[in-house]
Amino acid sequence: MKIKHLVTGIALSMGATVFSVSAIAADTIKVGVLHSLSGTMAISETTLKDTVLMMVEEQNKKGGLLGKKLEAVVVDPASNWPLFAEKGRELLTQEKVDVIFGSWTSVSRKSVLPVLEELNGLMFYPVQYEGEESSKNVFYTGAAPNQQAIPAVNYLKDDLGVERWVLAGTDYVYPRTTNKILEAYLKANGVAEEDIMINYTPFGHSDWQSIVSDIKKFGSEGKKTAVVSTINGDANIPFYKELGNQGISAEDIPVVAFSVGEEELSGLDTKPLVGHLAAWNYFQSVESDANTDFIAKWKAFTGNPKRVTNDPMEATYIGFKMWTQAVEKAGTTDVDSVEQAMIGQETENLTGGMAYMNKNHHLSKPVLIGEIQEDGQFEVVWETEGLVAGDAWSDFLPGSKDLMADWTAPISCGNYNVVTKTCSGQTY
Amino acid sequence: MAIGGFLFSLLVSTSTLAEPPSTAQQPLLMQLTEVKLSKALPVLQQLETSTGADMMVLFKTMLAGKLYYVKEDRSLIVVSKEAGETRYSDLFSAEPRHDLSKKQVKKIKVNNKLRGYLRESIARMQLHHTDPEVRVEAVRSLFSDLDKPTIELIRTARLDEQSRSVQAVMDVALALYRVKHAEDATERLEGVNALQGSLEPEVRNQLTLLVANDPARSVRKAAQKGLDKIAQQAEMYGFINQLFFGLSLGSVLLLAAIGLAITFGVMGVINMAHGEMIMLGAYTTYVVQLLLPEMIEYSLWISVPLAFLVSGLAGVLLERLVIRHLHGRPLETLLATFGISLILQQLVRTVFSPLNRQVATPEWMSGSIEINPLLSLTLNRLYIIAFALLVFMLLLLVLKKTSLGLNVRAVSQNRNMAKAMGIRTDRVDAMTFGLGSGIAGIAGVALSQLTNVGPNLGQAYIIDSFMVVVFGGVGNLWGTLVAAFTLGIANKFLEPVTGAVLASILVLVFIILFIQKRPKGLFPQKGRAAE
Amino acid sequence: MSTLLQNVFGNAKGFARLNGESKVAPFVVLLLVVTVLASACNLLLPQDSIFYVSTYTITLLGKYLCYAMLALAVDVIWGFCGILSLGHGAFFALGGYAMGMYLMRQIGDRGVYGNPELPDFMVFLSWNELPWFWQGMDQFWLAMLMVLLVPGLLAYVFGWLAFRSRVTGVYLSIMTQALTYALLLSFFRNEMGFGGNNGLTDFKDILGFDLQSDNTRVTLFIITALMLSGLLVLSKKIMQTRFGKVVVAIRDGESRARFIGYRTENYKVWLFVYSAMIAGIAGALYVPQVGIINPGEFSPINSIEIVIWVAVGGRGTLVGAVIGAILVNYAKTKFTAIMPDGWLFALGAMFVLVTLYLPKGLMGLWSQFKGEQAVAPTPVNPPNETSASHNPEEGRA
Amino acid sequence: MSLLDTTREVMRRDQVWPFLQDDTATVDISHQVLLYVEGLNLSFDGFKALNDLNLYINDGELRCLIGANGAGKTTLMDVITGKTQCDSGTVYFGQSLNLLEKDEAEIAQLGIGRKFQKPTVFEAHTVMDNLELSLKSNKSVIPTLLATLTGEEYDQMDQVLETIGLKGERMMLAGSLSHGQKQWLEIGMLLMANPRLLLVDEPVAGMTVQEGERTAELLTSLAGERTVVVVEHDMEFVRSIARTVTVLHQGSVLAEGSMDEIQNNPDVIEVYLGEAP
Repeated sequence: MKIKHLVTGIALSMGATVFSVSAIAADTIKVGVLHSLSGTMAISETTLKDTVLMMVEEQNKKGGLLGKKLEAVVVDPASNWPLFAEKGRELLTQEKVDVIFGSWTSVSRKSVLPVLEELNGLMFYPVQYEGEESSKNVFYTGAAPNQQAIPAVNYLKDDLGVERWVLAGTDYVYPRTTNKILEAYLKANGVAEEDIMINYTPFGHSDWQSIVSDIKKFGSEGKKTAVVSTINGDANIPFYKELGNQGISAEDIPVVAFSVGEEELSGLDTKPLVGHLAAWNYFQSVESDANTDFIAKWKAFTGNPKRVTNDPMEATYIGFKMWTQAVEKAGTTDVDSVEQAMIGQETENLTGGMAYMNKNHHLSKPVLIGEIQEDGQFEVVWETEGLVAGDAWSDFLPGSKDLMADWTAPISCGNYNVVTKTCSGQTY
Repeated sequence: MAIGGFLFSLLVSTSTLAEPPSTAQQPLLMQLTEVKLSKALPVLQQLETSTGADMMVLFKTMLAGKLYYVKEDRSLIVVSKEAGETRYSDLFSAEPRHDLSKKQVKKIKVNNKLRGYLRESIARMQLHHTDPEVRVEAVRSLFSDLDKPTIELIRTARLDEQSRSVQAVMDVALALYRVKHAEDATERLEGVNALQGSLEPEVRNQLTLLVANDPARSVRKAAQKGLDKIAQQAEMYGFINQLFFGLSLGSVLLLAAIGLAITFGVMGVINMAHGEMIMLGAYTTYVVQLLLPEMIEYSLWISVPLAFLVSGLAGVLLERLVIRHLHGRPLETLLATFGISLILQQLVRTVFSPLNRQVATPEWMSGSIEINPLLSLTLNRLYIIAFALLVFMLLLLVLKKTSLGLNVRAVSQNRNMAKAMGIRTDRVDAMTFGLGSGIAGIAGVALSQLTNVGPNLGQAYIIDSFMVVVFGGVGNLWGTLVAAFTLGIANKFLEPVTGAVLASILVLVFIILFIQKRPKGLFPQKGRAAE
Repeated sequence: MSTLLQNVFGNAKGFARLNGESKVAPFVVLLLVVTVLASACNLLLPQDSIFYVSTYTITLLGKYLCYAMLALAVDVIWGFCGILSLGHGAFFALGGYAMGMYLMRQIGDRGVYGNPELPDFMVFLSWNELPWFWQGMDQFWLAMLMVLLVPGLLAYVFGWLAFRSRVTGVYLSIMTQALTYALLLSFFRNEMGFGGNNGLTDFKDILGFDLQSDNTRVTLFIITALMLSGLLVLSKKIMQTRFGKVVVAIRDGESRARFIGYRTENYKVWLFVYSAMIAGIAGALYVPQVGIINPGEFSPINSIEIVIWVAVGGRGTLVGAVIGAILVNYAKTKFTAIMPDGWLFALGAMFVLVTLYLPKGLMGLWSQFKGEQAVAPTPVNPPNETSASHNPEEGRA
Repeated sequence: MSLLDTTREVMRRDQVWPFLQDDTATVDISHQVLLYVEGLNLSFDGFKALNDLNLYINDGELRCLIGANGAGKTTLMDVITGKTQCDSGTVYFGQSLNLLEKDEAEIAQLGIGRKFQKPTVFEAHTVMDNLELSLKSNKSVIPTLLATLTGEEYDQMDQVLETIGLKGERMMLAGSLSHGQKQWLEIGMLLMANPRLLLVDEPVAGMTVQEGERTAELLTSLAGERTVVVVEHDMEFVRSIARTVTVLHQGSVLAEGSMDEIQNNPDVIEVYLGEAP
């Protein structure tokens, strides 16, 4: 008999989902959170989920938005890329959220993008990425390549006198694109072909012996050499360890990384990393009132005095602030109105100064370069004069140098070709 | 042969009492606490040339990132952490300052530019160090930046130098300078001839420049000859280097696979949770270091037996609770142990957080042995190769010489007969499984020195381990050894040609094809399978 | 719509007559009824009706059915022939990629770079022309042929090599795992020309129908359900022929089957090919419904998960595999929503408990309860499998 | 096979080229000898399982193979049926069919049936299905997929069921049969295949005395029309059926002859009967 009950139970519960009545709650504004809480990306993304929750809580303390309370709806796409599309659809159609904060990896963003465009959702994407995209439904608050990679290379070139370049990355789209842009940029700046070495390794690569030895050989040929690393996550520590073991110090061959932040360094033995560099728009060590305040709140919210803050958190913070401002300006959470109201919004950076939302849905932000210290924090050694505007389409790629994004009338297009004066391809 | 970890040799406890700074130095020191990071270099340069107290201790402390100042009076102090406790002491007198606390001091920051300068400056000061090896390193670190004052320093030092090896590097330095700056072609030619035989990268770069740019033909010819010689040497050492990389990768594969060679090869039990046994061993190392923070240097020696116990026990439990009930059903065993591996991974994630945990490398395993400027062998890899071979030998001994080994072999050959002979087969099974898992735990200790200690550690090695065991021939420990090193070396020789990703794909595809050609592996066990 | 309904029911009756006694027929009928109901409730009812089925649910169900098809593929070879493939995700993904390539080509100049020939990822890798293996993939018929051919061919080559050299049991399982792992690594490489880590996404339409419209989604869902039903019935029929009997005979005593004159390797290869093709079809239907295909589908852990779906449902029962896949995935959806961290514990426990206590899966329980005899294999494995992994000669050297 | 061997094989004068040969060629027994085994050698890790073994089986003969454990009886059968590759030697079926270059399935299709020591039947199949699978028929994939049982085949099945006494159990799963019944089913499967040569490994192990007698009867009746080679330990059984007995010892033939001759052979007494009279 048990089985029959089981079967009926399952049938009923499935039916319940199928025919569930979606409650239409008008008294709250729903904020969707689309970050992986399990799987490989959970390490990074859980922090961002908590950041959004903290911001929601704070906003509610201030009395909510448009007189309504904010309500966070958290789903778990489990680091599984197709699930991002599925969960995105769930947020937009079942939960009817007004905005989504989410995604970390490029592929997860690419996965959810068609859903956002189909259902006219609104998403804030808070991580540095490869660019080459501008969607009406997404605001990119992380750095585009020209806000991270190019300033870093400028610093190495101008301040450290680097002449030979190793572009080392994990084999996926962000490093590929970034390195392509950098290669074009360096060549445009007169660096010879043989002074650039490009290397790709798989995810989680741990045996760096040969590559580090190649870098060592490459760097011993007389010219000052630096490594521009787009190596992802897990592969970093063994890489730096091997550098240390083969006797390469940060003074000999500095490594500037775009994916190593405070979160990644927390709790690690930083000995082999000290002196190497990272380029971000935010460092926890930057002293400003806003930052001190933010760090204190974060530690209180997580109940952990050792928790660190990082760049994608700041990007989430800025995105959230701007969204609330835009909603207030538009007087509604309607996606189209908020999208238009977003453009031109300004919000204080945690590192001082104001961030500005451009017509291409990317931010103007300052760029900082920091040296890794023994305590896992960064010491700012260089920063750009003023703000750098995020560039959706790189000027250094042949396919995209004629493209630009402008979401205001009359162009209203994410990939407008300035030569042919057409908005290529877009169906929306 | 000099220890490559130059930095560390520099840092060995700051030297004894120094005299207090002179009046000329005082304001400079004060300035050091005030200037911005970007303006600190000139201050340091003035300090180096100033007379009075020896600035070596200041520079060394600063390079190590231990230089702080007291906010109140801007006096310089050293802050060091020993046995988890922060200690404060005066920079010049080395007297302890118990009155200070964390809030009263501030770090004097250093960046790469300063570190570079500090290192060179220390090298200049160390030209007269008592240890000839330090002197050699000092000269070598000056190679890249030979200016007139430095050359003068070296030239003077050369006059009193007694040690042959130091003389040799100093001569190289002088010749380098001569080649670069001498107006007269014959003088340059002499320099080039003096450089012959040196493998230093700077020498090669200088020769390359000469070949391209030198106006005198004779110099160009001599330089070309020198370059050819270096290239020949470089090729040979490059080969040795690759061989070493291959052996090192092979030893890692051997460590990861050898436990599996027992559970899979000898017992015929497929254990998908083998990787997690490795992971447990690595986490044991982490916990040992966490509990005994002042004993990092010895932590590995404690971890090895402990990891063996932890993983071994886990293995025995796994055998008793799950695998025993699935005897003779290999496919089901595979699935159940895979389930166990998922549970163990998640357990570690819950207990230790999903973040990678860092296991510190003891000093004696850091750095490398530099055979010559073209060939240096990293110490941690060397130790791990030796360790892998040691574990392999011990395991062979256990299987050949102990009663457990005898029982294991008996049971694996004919279970029923062994049972009839009074061998408690179920106990032997559990012990064998424990042994295999324990060795996986030991492998975990070794791997913690090379890679990230995280919940996915085991997964990264499981497929490779199976490949090694299957390739070598199941049930043959020597086969495992040969297979591990073959695959390691093949991988490393392919890598420069194809890139890391394609190399591992090619090796995988090769094994897949190989197994289909020879299903029993490299060293098959012939015989009539008992039906 | 009504003709469609008639067809569906008409077919179902036909099937029921064919397999009066089997469980496949009632299940297929149930499946088709649910499909039709859900589709009708999505298309015909207004959004605010309490019986409205959202498009989200339809896609979710469609995804489950694709997984069910994949489970069916694994059951055909594991349940009936004892070949435990830990690499079936590879065939699924290959089918998916074939479909993905077609959908990519359909985008045409609507991509962000507006290149009429090249997919976006090729433009930003600065490729100038379409690689040869992308040629012609804009033809639907060719793409569909590839959905079948590519997994089939890979299965044929792999199976031919493996089965002819009599690689069996756990060896074979590990080899299949290595195969999918090698493919995973390959597809991650951008040079391969399949979009690297990002895979293929941002599809616009299929055969001219807008992929984002409800009608297309429902149609895809119905096609999936029909395909699954068809494959279930076909598999059942195949297993009832003498071929099917030989296959089961190979599972229970391969050498015996050989000694009575069957070239077992041929049987295994063709069954493997059949199974790989089912997986390919499942992948091809999966991609337009979830909207992305990337190398993650090749990861070995995915392939092992398929096996547990089959084990939970009950191997060697066809229907059991389908039910197992739907149940486990439904549980996953629900479970991860409540306790994201707990899912792996649950999945792990499922592996252990099912193998230890429920070797015949839910279908086994069901038959036990009904007092029937299942065709499921006896828990004791055939001797040749044991001897393959267990080497009795160790130590003689 | 090396190039030289291949060339020799192609150039052999006693046959047409192998690829032109008809696979289903009838067995040429013009010299009354059905099976030639000559100079077989096989060693496992230095242990000589077969040592220059020569054996000739006449058409229609019933031959018993005896020998101590490890004498090479089962290994010999393995080589004949293609299960094990030998190191050197030749095995011919009739005048022209080289068994060493064929695999198990081909050998079985030529009409060599084998019964194992342990009964191996398909436990998840019914008795009927077991017999159906053993039918002499085209056993390649497509014909098997399309095969249906003809009336004649039904009749043959009925007949065999009668012979092996499993008529009442025809719809039972083979796994639920008793040990003896499984032995019989396996013999039944051999009969269904209508083989030319039957290799029977310890047919009466685990049978009652009556069952053993019936088996002996059956095997005797089969001889003449078919050729039967029986490996058996049970000397009573051997005595009851044997006409010619071959004694194997350490991988080669020690003696051959009638039961009486064998029993009086001093070598045999020393190595075999001496131990187990």
